[in-house]
Amino acid sequence: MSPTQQPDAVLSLRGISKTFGAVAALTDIELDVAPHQVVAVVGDNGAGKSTLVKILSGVHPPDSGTITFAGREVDIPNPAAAHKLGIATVFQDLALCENLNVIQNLFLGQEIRPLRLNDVAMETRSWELLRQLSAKIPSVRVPVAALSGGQRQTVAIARSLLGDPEIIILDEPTAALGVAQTAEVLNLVERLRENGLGVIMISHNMADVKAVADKVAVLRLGRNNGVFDVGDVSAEDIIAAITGATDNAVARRASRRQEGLPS
Amino acid sequence: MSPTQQPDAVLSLRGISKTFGAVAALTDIELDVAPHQVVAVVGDNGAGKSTLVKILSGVHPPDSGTITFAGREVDIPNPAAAHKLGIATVFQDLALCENLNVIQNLFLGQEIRPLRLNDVAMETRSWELLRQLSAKIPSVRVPVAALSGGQRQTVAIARSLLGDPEIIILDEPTAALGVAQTAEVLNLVERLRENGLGVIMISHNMADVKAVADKVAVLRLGRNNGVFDVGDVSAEDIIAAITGATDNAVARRASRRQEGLPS
Amino acid sequence: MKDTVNSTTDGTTGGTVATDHQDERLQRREGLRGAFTDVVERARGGDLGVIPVVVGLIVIWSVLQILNPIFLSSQNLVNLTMESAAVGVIALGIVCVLLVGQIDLSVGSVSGLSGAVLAVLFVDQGLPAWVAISAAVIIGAAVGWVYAQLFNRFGVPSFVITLAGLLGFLGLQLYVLGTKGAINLPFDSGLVNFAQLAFVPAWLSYTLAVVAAGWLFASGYLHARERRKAGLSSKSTSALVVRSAALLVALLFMVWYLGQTRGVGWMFVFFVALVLVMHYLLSRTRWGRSVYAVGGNVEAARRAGINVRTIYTSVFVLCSSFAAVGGILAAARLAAANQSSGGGDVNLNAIAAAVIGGTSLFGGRGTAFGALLGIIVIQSISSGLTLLNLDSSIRFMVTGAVLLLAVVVDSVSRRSRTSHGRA
Amino acid sequence: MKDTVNSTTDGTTGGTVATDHQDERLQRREGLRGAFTDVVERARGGDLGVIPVVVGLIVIWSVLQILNPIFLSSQNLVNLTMESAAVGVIALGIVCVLLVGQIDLSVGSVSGLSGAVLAVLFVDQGLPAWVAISAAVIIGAAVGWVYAQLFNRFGVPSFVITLAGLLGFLGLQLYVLGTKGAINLPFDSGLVNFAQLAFVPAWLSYTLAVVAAGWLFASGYLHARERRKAGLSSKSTSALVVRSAALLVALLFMVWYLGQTRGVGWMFVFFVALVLVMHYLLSRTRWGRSVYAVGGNVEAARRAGINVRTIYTSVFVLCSSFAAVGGILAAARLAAANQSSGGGDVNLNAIAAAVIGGTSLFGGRGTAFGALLGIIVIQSISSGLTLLNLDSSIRFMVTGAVLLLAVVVDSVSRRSRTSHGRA
Amino acid sequence: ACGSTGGDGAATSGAEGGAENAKVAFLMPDLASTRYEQQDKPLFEAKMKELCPSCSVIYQNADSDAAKQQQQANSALAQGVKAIVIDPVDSTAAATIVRAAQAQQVPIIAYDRPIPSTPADYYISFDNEKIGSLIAQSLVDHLKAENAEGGILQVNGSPTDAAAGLIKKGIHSAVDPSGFKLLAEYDTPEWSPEKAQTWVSGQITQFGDDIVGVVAANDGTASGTIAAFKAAGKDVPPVTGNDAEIAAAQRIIKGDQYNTISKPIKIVAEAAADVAYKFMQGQKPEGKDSLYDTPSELFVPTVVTKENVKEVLFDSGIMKASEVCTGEYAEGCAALDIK
Ligand SMILES: Nc1ncnc2c1ncn2[C@@H]1O[C@H](COP(=O)(O)OP(=O)(O)OP(=O)(O)O)[C@@H](O)[C@H]1O
Ligand SMILES: Nc1ncnc2c1ncn2[C@@H]1O[C@H](COP(=O)(O)OP(=O)(O)OP(=O)(O)O)[C@@H](O)[C@H]1O
Ligand SMILES: [Mg+2]
Ligand SMILES: [Mg+2]
Repeated sequence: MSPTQQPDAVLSLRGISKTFGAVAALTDIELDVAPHQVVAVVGDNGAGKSTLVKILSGVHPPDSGTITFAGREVDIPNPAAAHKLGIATVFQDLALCENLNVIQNLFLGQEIRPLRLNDVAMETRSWELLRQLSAKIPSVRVPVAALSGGQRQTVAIARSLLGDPEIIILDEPTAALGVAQTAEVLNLVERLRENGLGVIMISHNMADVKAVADKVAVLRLGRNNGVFDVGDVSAEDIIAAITGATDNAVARRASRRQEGLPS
Repeated sequence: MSPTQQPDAVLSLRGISKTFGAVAALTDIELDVAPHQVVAVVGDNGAGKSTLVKILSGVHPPDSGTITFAGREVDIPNPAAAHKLGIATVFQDLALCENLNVIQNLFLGQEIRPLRLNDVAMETRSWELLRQLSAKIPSVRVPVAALSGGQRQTVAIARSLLGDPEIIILDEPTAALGVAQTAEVLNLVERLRENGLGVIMISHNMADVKAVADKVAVLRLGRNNGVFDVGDVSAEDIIAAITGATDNAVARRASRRQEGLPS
Repeated sequence: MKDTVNSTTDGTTGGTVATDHQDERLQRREGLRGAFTDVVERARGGDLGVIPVVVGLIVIWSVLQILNPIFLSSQNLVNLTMESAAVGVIALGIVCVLLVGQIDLSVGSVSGLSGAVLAVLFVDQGLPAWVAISAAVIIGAAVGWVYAQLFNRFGVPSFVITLAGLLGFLGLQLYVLGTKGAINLPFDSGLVNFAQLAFVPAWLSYTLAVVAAGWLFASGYLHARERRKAGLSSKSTSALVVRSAALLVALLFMVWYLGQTRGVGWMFVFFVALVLVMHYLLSRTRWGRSVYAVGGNVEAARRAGINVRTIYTSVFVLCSSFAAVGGILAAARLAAANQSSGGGDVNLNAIAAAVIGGTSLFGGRGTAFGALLGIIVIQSISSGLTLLNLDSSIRFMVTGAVLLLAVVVDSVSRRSRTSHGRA
Repeated sequence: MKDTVNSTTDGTTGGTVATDHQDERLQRREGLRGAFTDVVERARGGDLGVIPVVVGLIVIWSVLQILNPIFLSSQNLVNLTMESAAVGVIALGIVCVLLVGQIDLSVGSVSGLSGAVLAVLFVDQGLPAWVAISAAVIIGAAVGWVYAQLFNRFGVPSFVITLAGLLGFLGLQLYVLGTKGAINLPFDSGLVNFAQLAFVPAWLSYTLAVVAAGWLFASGYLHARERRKAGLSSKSTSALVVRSAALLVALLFMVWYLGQTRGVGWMFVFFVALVLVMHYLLSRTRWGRSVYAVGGNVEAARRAGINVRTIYTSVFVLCSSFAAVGGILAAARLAAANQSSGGGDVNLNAIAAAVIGGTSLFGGRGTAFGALLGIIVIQSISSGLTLLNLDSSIRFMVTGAVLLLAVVVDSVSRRSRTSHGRA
Repeated sequence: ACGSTGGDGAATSGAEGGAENAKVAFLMPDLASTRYEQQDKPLFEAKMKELCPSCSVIYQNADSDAAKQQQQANSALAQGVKAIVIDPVDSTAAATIVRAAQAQQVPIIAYDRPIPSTPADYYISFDNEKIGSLIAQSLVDHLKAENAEGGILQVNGSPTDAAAGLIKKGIHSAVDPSGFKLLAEYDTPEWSPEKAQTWVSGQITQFGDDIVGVVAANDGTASGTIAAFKAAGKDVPPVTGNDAEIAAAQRIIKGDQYNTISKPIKIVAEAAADVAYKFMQGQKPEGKDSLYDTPSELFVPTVVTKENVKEVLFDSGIMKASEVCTGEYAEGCAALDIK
């Protein structure tokens, strides 16, 4: 094991790189996640956050680097392997089957009673999960194609709660959610942490990050750009690390508005 | 013209309803947008915001109700008609062609020199637009399928700026954007307003709404639930209108956090 | 994990309003009336399942009956059922491959090969029928397995793999038949008898009809009770009674009418039984779910942890095996295996049956019943036109026109779907 | 609007680094060396365009040449080119419909019908050739227009529409030919001459080869200059020189080698010219962009304001018209139109050529050159096997195997695509 | 004029090359009938081997596709054949092939089906139209002898096959004046037995016991016809056939099929080899006849019924009892004294 690895980490990445054609999406990434810990991964658009998520969940194999899970070096060649390790993921593009309905999507690959599906049990459980996330879905028997963006995102999040994961990865889970749903998801993340899971959360919303994360890892142009304890940094510092400059569009906009330009 | 219509509105909706199967997505919606005005439409997930956008941009025909544009009652049977009226839209699902590259998507349907495409001019202009939105796109010659979520959203926004619209509709334009890109989009919205356009912006982010909007229209379960001048209301009031209660998940979460529960 | 999630369930379920009917935007419908409104509403919304195909079928049946009054005679309908079975079974396999968004162009050749193998083993080699049949089916399954390997390992488009298979197995069929070219199956063998002369006795047909209707009612009733117990909305008992009674009447009428001449053929019963089994597998098992998921969005299915390769393999194997079974039935029905078995338009008819039955060529949409209805549409057209004494040229044109008619009816009734936003 | 947007452009373009190479994650490559690295990199990433098909072609050419040394003889290659033209033109139309994600199963029948119409008008009615040709092509276009109407208005799947067309127009073909069944085209007519005996004079062939290479260089050079002026990266002149020289050598060699016997047929030149025209239309016009967009995501295309129906109409009309042109060429090549013209495997070959050439059956991916390469693969296999003295059964099997071989080579070299995340 | 040009050309090339190590192309039209691969090809090859041990035969089958046959002829020419024996898919369209061959001074022999529009160098056949009339006439005579009353069904060959058209014409020439009503007729797409079965099933529904006989244009469609009657639970009326397949012989022996027709394929194939070899040697054989301006030799096929099946098919050695008299057919064979 690498000397820099946190002793209590359940998941550790070392030297992960990934290239797509001529674009180096990730270069030499390190990341540690411990149980009872929420790690926020932040970064600009195209910084490589989702690529990192996809590597952890077996969607893409990394070009180089090692992944250590629960003390063992592992290989995650496909998503089934990630599931087996106990890594559940909510993808940014949700990865739902539009032709299937909400129940079918929720239980995809983990149906109750595989040889004679128990749809009553599945429907009951679906409503439970969705209620809990304050989802405003009128019917769970419509194909996902007919849902609104936020409704879909709720379905994707609900799905990751089935099964019994040790690590949950949320790639911009609240991007399309309403204010109430966002609050519920943040509550959920806190509950997950209390239950001893490791959570990786990707977000562009500094308020959410500051509210629930323990550690913030910043990616910039595919490279590590610092890991902070959330108590030690201000939102401005994080933004500076993300954009690579203290004089950035956000700061300029903020100061302009303070100078009293028309709102 | 309906008596309640704002005299200076460029776009007015009256009594718009839309049903999908057994679900009444919109019931009797009213909305007015004037030039030099940013109207934020807010509402819970599944409240019908995107359905409203789709009706305005000709994607779905409304079941009933009238649309008045620049004083004339109009029919928007298909997206081409909306384009012709001068309504440009950024859809929540972006509506990009994944097999085409960034330039091809940007100029889709409005290519320069239709009979012998001028790709040099199109590429130059693409870079201009993307720079301006602080997009971090390494190459504009890769298929959109290879872009990150935020990069795609930037492309969709850039596309709506081509042509010469009178109304721009942005359906959750900043959902996937990084902090810098979000700031640029908000700047852009302000510039558009200064240039005399009417802007309809849908957002779940109250800070953004408060920052750029002039008016806030709230939808709840497919019905109008109040239109506010942005100066007159607090974020809490808007959230109460959205969720239909002052005792909502957001308020509860906020108070819990103030009481010092573990963060 | 489960505890976490359950800890905040607020226990409001099971109140007066069913859990799944609590959203205030839903128009509520209950009882028989509600079921009816529901059908009308779904019809307007274009969400009709197989109803449009049935309407199309009724239209062309009427047309053909007007053109020749023998068409709807009992004897001709018996022929129709018997002639549907072989290609129908093949179409059932095609439905499966189309569901995952792939195609198999070689079902005709494989069915021909299977017939040839059967005939050679059974007649030339004198092996027992069950050995010959098993061998033929196993060869079919092996073909599908090879396709799946090529598809999974090399990513060759299934169109090209199975096009190569079409040619290759046609060659193998000719090779197996050897210099003889055609082999007669003995008319008194059980196999030929099964395909030509074995009809279900009247009492058994009626019993089966009653059992089917009773089973529909019983399973529906139990399901509804279970749902009610779980606090979910459920079909009203009266609606169930109406449905079951309708099925009963339809089946009894069919049995009675076909019974006017020869009755219901065992081969047709076999085909319908296969359809029911496939319907169960596709709609009530994890495997079926996975098939639809792979067809709808293969990457999403993969990310959900489904072993996509296994699904492709199972589907290709199933399709080729069904093609082999279809080939056996066709050989039995003809009482011969020859060089042109499985050639001609077997491929196109099987694929067309699946597509007409509502299966999408792009994957993720379709049902086993679609194969049944589709093949009946196709065989009706073909059978209806054999009763008209037409020149080939005219016959081809009329066939094309009637086919189009059937499908336009279908599509028009589905049409509203788009305007209701379910494109 | 424009002002708004431009007002903040910060004018950093046109610096030392080209605008499109400024992202620091991009590995920069310049000059000849860069172009080469680029190709290698793209090959590893699986983004190879038509190279895999060419590799597949080389493999099967080698195999066939080993099996019979006459295969690569000049005379046989001349035959090959002439035999590719008719179905190749049809495949060109198929590429278009596949690009929008639809299919046309009736190209065979339409080509047969067109040949029949041509023969009847030209021979039986004694009309001038151009009238007969125009009539045949117009009928083809009309067929496509009807398909498009049915597709646009009723939403009938194109598979079924064109299946009905397959039957209907086969009937019409038989009807047009009447009891005669076959009509000879006079051997001394210009049409037959064009398809059988008209070869490009040697001097002209060489000139055309030089012009083509020169044009490639000139257009590439001008384009690069324009890009440099706009501050964008551009191909280096040396890379351009290498490419043009390679094309020149290849063309000159081909002209010289075919010139050893009869030379390059005008019909083949006509086919290649059509390919070039279609390539231009698909890649350099708004219409072509719209075709790809509709095939990639029809809803997105519609929302971008593209008139999707017009695109479908244009594509169906184009495909049927090409089928008609192909039928005319086939009739001219055979010097006859008969009942079986356009039957047999014309449909499958045309679709297979498009698919082998890299066109996706799901729409949005493919090129006009794919049709050219695909048909050459198919005709090579067919021609190579006619040189082997095989039983039909063995021939079919070998054809299937060789086809598979060609495509597996192609797919394997494309394979890395998925592992590089471009699934 | 063309014929003589071709002849001259052949003479020249023959004088140059002789016939040693020469190649000859044997181009057959389809797989719908099994005879081409089963009988014509081996017989032709055997005779050729006998005449010229060092010569080789290039065999091709066009699978009912005229364009493919053209391709096959072109590739044969590219391989430098010294003669082409062709059974054209389409008699009309084959004109191109004749022209192409004659342009390269390769003699071309029409086999089985004529090429009327552009005379070949030789024509060897039995005539398809005649076959049609023979099988139909035999059936009609049989029905008359039985005093049958009712009508006849006619199952023709493929609507896109020129040979089927000729047979159809022949059948009509016998059936139309026979006094039996032609109830219905059908052009079977691709000669498909299944299609024939479907169609006949429909006609049984329609005409019931009015059907006293069926003229089927080949043995495959005959098998479909017979299966249709069996499946309808009816007695099988007399059904004709054509091609004398083994399966047909079995059915005749068992009494399911009334007749088939045995073409003296051995004689014809060997005659073709003979003529081809003469051309290859540079000679110009005289025809016994002249048809379509072509020197021709025509042979007469024999109708086979239960009465003469032993004599025509077995005593002549065309078929072996061991192949035919398997399983359920042994009894019938014994009754007819076929060993
Ligand atoms: N499949 C792919 N093929 C090629 N390039 C890709 C692919 N996926 C991602 N990339 C590139 O890799 C880079 C990182 O993308 P990634 O999706 O990881 O960004 P991200 O950090 O998630 O951004 P966002 O905040 O916008 O979601 C981008 O430049 C993108 O263009
Ligand atoms: N094509 C459709 N078919 C059927 N129902 C639909 C369709 N589109 C939307 N709906 C339903 O209409 C309601 C409103 O959806 P809409 O997309 O307008 O919500 P939204 O306000 O945009 O929500 P979000 O904030 O999640 O984007 C939802 O309940 C959704 O399920
Ligand atoms: Mg991302
Ligand atoms: Mg929305």
